[in-house]
Amino acid sequence: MTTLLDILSWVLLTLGGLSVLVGGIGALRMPDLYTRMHAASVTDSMGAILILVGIMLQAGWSLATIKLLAVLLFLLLTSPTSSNALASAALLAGTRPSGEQHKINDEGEE
Amino acid sequence: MYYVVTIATLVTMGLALIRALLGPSVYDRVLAVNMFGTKTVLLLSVIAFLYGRPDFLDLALAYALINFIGVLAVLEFFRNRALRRSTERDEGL
Amino acid sequence: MIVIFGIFLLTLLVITAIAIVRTDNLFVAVMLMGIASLLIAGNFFLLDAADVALTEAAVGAGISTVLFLSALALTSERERARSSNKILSFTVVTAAAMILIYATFDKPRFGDPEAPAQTHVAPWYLEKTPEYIDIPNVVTAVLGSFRGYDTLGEVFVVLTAGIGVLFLLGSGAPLGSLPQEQVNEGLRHHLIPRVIGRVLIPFILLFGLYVQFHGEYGPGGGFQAGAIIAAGIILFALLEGEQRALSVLPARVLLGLMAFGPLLYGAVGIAGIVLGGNFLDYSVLSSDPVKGQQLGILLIEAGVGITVTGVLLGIFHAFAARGR
Amino acid sequence: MEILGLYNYWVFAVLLMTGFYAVIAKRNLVKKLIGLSLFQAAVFLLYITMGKVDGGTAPIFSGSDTTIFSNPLPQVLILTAIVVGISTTALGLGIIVRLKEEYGTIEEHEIQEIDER
Repeated sequence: MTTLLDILSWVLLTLGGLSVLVGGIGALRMPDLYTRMHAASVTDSMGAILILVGIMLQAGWSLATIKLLAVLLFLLLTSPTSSNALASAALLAGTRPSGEQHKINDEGEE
Repeated sequence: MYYVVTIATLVTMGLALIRALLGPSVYDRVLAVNMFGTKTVLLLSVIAFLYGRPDFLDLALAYALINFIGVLAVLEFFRNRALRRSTERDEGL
Repeated sequence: MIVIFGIFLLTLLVITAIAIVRTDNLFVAVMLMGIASLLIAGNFFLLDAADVALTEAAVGAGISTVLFLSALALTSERERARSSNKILSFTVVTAAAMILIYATFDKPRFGDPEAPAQTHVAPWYLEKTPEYIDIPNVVTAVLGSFRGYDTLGEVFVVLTAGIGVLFLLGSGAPLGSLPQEQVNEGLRHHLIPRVIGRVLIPFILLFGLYVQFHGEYGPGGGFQAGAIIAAGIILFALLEGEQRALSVLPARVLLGLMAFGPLLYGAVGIAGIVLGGNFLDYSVLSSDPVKGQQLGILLIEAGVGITVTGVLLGIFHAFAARGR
Repeated sequence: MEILGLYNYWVFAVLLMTGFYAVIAKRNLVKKLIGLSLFQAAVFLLYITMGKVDGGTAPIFSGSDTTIFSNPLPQVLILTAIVVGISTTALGLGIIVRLKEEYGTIEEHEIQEIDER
């Protein structure tokens, strides 16, 4: 039973690490803000779920599991919310998805 | 096993830092800070177990709760800036 | 392996620091400071300083960004002039860095248990804490009891800084160019952050209280809890507008909190004298000296938490009122 | 590995001097304050580094009594210093905001020019 759990958490942790890494590469390589945000936020949630559940399986039934559950819950609440807030701020400020050739600099001017 | 996750998280932190340095727009930098925050939560949780002291998960919990405030402050800052610019433009007319 | 993780994080930190100094956009510099704070907290955690990392998390993640951004909103976000005497400053700084690095070759190696810092009072603290105070967190024991004077001083410094900000910025600030009704509403039209924020605020406050009262048993204490609770209320102010936050916690209450914290701390110290001990000697507070120590630490941590909450919120409102 | 034992101190030196460079070379007051925060962070790092003991863990007892603990004293000093640091930074920002209101600028040399007039 423990070996089974170990293998399962192994798989989850590896997949989590992989998806975190993919998100990082996506955030670096994607062509414009919105695609970067997509890459970052989706893998953020995915990676967080996989990694934290993986650790939970290792921790077993203890206070640590409850805390990990709380961390996961709050991450799942806040991370997409910040992405949403950021995307709407960028859209209101006039950043357009690429294809439309708008460039925006640090002053928020085109 | 934890090492693999830690290394993946650290490399991603490096990538996010590169994004923060490259920009080009402020929103990219805010995005990078946000990413960095989530990665820190994951890193702290994993390292708490790597050290065998799971009682230190409080730290990850603190970041999971508080990181949000920074992004909202940025949002408020942008909103105020936009308002100020529009009033300045009105006064210019 | 963990040493290598530490080295990687420190390298990222150096890169971030250089980028902070090089950028001429102050907003970008503040964002990068946020990253630097996360990196420093991660490093503290790797270096076994869980309490310090929690403090850095509580302060660096929310409050410091909020304060810098409100100051930028009041001044300007662009650095106009070129640096003065670039070459001279660079030479001075490089020379000083070289001297500092040269001096490090005489320092004990990282983690050396025989280093002078490790062989004086620290073993005594670790050995005597279970005997005198009997709480698991040695950091809280040293902070609250063994070095209580120090902490009292720090609390007064925090109070003084708060008073200074209130003197400089006040609360009856002139109205700015923004129309009143637009400024006061906060982020009320952003529905999703608002709903999520409302869900989160009670948990942040609860977590703050947990950190406050769990400080004897795990990472935590008054300083961290004060910062976390202040962050929770600042979140409310961001979402619902600063005015509503002020109607929940009026400025007079905040002033009261600022003054009450150090008073509570000092009163515990004087109670020690009255009961026949020394200033800040908690052993006399109860018939059992160990129980007395625990009671004393609980009370002064509460004083610290109240002060920090009051001062940080007072500072936040002072800046926010200027922006009106 | 022996030489890596000094890496933390080198980072301290570089970080300290990066912050110091911002303080002496930049003319923007907010930038100077940011430099000062970096300087502060470097000092925090130095203290915490000196408190670390090999194979140690954070100085919080957890049942098993055979473990090595890192030095609690630097942690206490830095813990309070972080909160004091943010309060004093806020004080500095308050002064800068007042200067901006009086002089209309936060560039050091422009303020000096106005003063000399």
